[in-house]
Amino acid sequence: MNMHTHTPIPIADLRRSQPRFQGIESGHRACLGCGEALAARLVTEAAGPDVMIANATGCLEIFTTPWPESSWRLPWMHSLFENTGAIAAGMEAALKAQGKSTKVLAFGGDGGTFDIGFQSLSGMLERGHNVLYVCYDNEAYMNTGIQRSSSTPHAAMTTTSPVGRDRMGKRHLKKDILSIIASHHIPFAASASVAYPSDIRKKVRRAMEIEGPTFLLIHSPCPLGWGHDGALSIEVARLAVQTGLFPLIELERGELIGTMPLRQPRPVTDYLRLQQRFSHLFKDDSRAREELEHLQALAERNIEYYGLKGNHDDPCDSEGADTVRRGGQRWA
Amino acid sequence: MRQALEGSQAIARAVALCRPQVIAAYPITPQTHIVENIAKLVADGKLVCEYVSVESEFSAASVVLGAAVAGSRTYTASASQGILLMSEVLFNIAGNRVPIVMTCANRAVGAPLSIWNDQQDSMAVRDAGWIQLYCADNQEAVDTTIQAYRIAERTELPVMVCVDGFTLTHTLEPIDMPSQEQVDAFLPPYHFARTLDPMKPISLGTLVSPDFYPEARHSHHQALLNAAAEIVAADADWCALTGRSQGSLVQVEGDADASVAILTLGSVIGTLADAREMHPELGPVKLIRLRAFRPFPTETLLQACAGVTDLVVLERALSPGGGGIVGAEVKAALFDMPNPPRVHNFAVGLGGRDVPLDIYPRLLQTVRSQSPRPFAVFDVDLDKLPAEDR
Amino acid sequence: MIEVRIHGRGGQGNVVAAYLLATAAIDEGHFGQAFPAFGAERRGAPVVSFVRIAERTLRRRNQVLQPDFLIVQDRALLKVPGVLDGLRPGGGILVNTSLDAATLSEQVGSAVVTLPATQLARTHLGRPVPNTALLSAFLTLTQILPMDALTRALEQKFRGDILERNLRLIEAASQQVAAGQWKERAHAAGA
Amino acid sequence: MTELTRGAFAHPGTSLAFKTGSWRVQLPIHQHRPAPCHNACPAGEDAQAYLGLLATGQAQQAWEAIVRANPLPAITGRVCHHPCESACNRGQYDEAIGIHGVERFLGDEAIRLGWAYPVSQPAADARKVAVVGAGPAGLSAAYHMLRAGYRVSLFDSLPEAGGTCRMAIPPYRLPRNVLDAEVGRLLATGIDFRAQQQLGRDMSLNELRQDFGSVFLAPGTQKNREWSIDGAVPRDLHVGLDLLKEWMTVGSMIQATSVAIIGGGNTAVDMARVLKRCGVPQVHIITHEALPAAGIPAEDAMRAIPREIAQAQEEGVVIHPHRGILRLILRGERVVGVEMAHMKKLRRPDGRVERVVFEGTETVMHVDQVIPAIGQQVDDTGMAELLHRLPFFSPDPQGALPGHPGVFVGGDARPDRGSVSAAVGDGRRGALAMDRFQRGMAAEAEVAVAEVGFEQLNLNYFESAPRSEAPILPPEQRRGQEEIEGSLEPNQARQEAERCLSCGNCFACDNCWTLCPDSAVLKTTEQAADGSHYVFDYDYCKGCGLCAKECPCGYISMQDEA
Repeated sequence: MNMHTHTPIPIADLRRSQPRFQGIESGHRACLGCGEALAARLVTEAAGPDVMIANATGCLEIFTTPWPESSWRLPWMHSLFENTGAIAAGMEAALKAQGKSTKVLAFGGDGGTFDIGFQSLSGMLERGHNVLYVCYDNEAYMNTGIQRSSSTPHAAMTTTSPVGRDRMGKRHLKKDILSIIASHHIPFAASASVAYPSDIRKKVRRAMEIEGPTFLLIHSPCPLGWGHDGALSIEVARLAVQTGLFPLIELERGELIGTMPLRQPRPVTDYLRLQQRFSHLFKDDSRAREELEHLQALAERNIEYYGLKGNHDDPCDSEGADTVRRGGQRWA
Repeated sequence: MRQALEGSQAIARAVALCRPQVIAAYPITPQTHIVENIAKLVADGKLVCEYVSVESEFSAASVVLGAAVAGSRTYTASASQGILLMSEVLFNIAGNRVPIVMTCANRAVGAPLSIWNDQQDSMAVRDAGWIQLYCADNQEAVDTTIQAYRIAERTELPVMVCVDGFTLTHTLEPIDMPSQEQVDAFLPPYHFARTLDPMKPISLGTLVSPDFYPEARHSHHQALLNAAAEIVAADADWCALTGRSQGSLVQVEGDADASVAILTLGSVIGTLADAREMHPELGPVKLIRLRAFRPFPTETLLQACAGVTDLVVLERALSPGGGGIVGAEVKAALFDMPNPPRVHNFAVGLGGRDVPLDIYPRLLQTVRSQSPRPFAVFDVDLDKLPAEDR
Repeated sequence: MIEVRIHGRGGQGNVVAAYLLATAAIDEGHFGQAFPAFGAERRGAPVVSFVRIAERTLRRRNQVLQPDFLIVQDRALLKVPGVLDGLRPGGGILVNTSLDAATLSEQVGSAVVTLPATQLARTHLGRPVPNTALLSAFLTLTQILPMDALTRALEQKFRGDILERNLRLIEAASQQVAAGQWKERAHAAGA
Repeated sequence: MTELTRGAFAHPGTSLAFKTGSWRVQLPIHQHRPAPCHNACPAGEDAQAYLGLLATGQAQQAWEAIVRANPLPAITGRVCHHPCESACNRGQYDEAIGIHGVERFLGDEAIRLGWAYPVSQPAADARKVAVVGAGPAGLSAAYHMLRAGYRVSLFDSLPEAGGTCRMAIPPYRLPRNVLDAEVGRLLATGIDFRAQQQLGRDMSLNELRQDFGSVFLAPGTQKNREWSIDGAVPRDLHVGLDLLKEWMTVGSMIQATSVAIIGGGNTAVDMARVLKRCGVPQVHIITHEALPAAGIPAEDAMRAIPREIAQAQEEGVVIHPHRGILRLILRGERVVGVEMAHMKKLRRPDGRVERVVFEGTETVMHVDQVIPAIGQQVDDTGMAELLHRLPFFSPDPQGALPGHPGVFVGGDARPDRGSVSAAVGDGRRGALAMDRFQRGMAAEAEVAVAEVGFEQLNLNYFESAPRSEAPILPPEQRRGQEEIEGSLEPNQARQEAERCLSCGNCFACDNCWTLCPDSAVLKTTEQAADGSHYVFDYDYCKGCGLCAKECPCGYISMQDEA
């Protein structure tokens, strides 16, 4: 009973009449199951059409704008890898000078945010520009072929943190960027995950309402770089949250004001096992076992530090989680 | 109105007359007085604009780029290390064909550290795709800054107005400041055809494949060549409005029929001009100043060199291991002349070394006593170097 | 063309003095040019600035190596090597000191004019900033510009009480030196 | 020739020119697959479908979805053993959907509100078919033939239609007003019901075959099976089903103080419960089978509905599972006790299954009545030529009787039936087969489509929610004919419907639309041709499979590109 869809309405017309704002069109060249492509679409969808985007160098920029094509339906500019905060600040200053209310969004990957672009981001936040900065965190330099960044998790394998006789992947920890961002005392900073689209939309809408600098860190699986099937992108992202390795939190002026609780935290191995970048941790090796324990401890530290543990035995909490409803009515 | 103004102050006022909406700058000697003066104008309410105190030159250039594509006239200024820190953005601004005006308060580039004037910084970014105009004095700095906006916005190319650090920026001299009415008559409100707009949401800064990249570079090159006409027109129109011309692409003075000419860029021309007047006994000499270095004014330069047998190219920078930068470009331009002059290429006044009046007789003596030699730092004192470094 | 070299220390308003002098000249319809031999010096270190005044536009940018006049903002600077270098024959030296001219001339080995500018500044400004007093004395000595020109230059720079005090200061300073003492020398240089 | 734009700027949305669909090696398709509840329903109801309709507030459409398969939901909603609920995937997540409660609710609503069956009156010259036996199989067959446009005559030997539902199911399980109402409404759709017409007495099979294009036989099992223990039979032996019928029609019951009922089916359990209601102090059920419980294979457990067994135990019936009677202890010809022993079905090395009695487990129980309730067989009156002395008919899966064209059989007269729902299913399948026969077409076997298993669902998208339970009469209040299980409240029924995981069917949750990284899923309310609310835009779908993985319902599958 394989029923291919036969559509009386031309599909192009259907595409034009979708009941959501489409900030990024189809035809972009992201990999199959790209978490970043999805996250960016969700962000633009929630932000709406009255925005202007500064986009750092990275996959998102490359796969959306191979001239003469662009997937964007929003005014958008890519300048460089490390200046996105400043480009956005300039846009905002100009719009302010012109008396316009268009919101400026800045998009960067973890490389452009945690590492090379951190200075201009910090400057933008410090000066209080009315910009929503969104970091699509896929935990390595994917655009250049999977090199470690300061966002790469501990023990993950990348081409510059390879596994060998003397190494078990990345030796250092994932940089706690949210704490650093929050220390700028900005009105709103939060983490989110592609596995929880309603939560992303909610946080974007919240940031859109704030006049001032806001920051959103979105965990966006990279099937290529993490070594999982593209079909599993959401599953992997969800497990990152459910294990406590990627806590979803909200901070206002540096104060923790909300978390997505975990009623039944999953063991980190559930998350790690799905990804090639952690495959060396499942070998019969005492160092591997130690690193697994280390990662479990990091997850437990997050759960304790942010008070993630809920008190109900659901696999995840429905507050902010993406419980589906007949007819597409989700939470938030 | 003729006023006694410090160069930086005059430039700041000229910028304000152009009604920029977004200014971003990071302080660096010797650019600081310019941005301090602008900040004061903003603080006093004499200039209404967004003044963004960025955390680096890199961000300064980036902020003005963001602002320019978002529809605002912008301004920034820097020097030396700041120009080099900006350099990636400078290429990006130009490649995106965005009209931005920047002052480069020319300064040496470390190491060794030097805060004083030469032109190594702007020379280092000559390939960034910007228009570069070098000013001889502060009146020219004022007039060129205003002209730069019109040139930039008509050509969709960024313009770097190069002003010798300290030598001009920190010198007080009489300046005829144009009126707001004059500037408004000369410079229409900012317009950028590719302004980002939610109602017309285009994408800037795309990835261009090898199928089109050479065409993109060609068009950028062609745009700079075509900009020469706009530079000439801007100066002519400005002259019609104010009675002052600042020399268009190449300024020629002195003895029109001289067989010896000295070519230079920037403020050192003034010292040479005074020295020439002081030394009529040294014979007829033509003084040639490249006001525009990018686009390189080949045609005008060849006209200026007609009849010249010895051309001294005096520059304020060098390409170590290569030689003179301006010299090499001038020689290349002269190559097609039927009887090209001999070129004597020297660097002078590096890192703020004073260029005294007697440089003029010394240069002429050297030219007349020697056939051209390889590029040299003219005022070098080899005795100050260990033997192996001479 | 008159070339003046002003020696001072960081924080003494050395550049301001040069700018004021050039501004006064420009306002009087002359050509004036002032610039510092700028360094990375911090407060207290010796600094130099230059002024050129002429009847026609000067285009040179070189430093003043052979000044017609030296203005020295404190006596101790005389011990700094090179302060007196290049002074043209017959050039004038104005030194801020409470010593009398004869004593100091003897010490220096050339004729100097002295002015207790710091003392005067303390009296009239309440602060030991000698530069405007020295400029007043210089104009009084050379007569190259009317005192009004300095007054107008000060009016561009200062407002209110500070301006009033400065005006009183330059008035007092001008009375401490012999009017026209260097007039001939100045006239010769200008011509 | 494409011309370079200044600064290489690009126009919005122009990437649509780049058809990323060419990257695809697998493509997602919408595939409606049966939910386990659907496959498990003997009557062929698609519970998932009507739960979905009810969840969106379309109660009447939900009922119509039921009666497309089963015209007797008020009855089956009460008496069915609901294998749908055992099969329900949600049972592995928290608790199975209370499907029977929803079915019953909708059946009752239809009666209360008079919703019309989706049938139209047959043309006067429409072909005629006969149905013999007005139990659930016959009623179902008659109804489905009517829907197919035939004129239907329904014969029954009794004065009222209902068959087993009327004769063997006690009112506390199926109140007579419900039975009368639903059967009455069904007959009123235009079925020519001919009461008190006994095959072999009032008409012959040959007459029927002459008068009607085809005949559907649903005679049930009216003949008791022989029973003795080593040839011993008490003189005052009563058979379970007879006693039950007598109690239900006349209201009389034997007097005893201790009764042993032999058998593990619904009749045994109902008999036991009726005896308790009639005041017998000790009622025992002795069965070879096990008590139904998790982990016990269905073929090893008592065939009675587990819910009824549990209720019987609550009411004081004592059940002796895995027991066999070795000997009747008689005083004269009256029973005073039974000797029983533990026994179990064991698989022998040669594969045979054999009942083994365990020596040393013998016990004696004193009873004054032994009532066998070991099942019935078909009474071959008027049908001897079809049965050949066998206890049951052996038709093909669609009901056609081999060697007898135009004769179809369904209901308890088939072996391994024994439930109302199975009978209803036989009626529907038989009607389909008859229709094809009438039109000269070969019978078509129902193709079993693989159902959506628990592991094919994505349960991350569902919240745990407790099952809504109908009120149950406490054991001490269960007297007489009062119905034990109550009805769901309307909001409970709706809540229960909303708990449905919608296995194998799109319920428009927007997941695919929301999560497609390539925006290659388009949402459409108009184009629900395949039952979904979305279409794939194969021009752009890269075939990543994320939609299939994240579909909560298992409605999307990936297949290799041709």
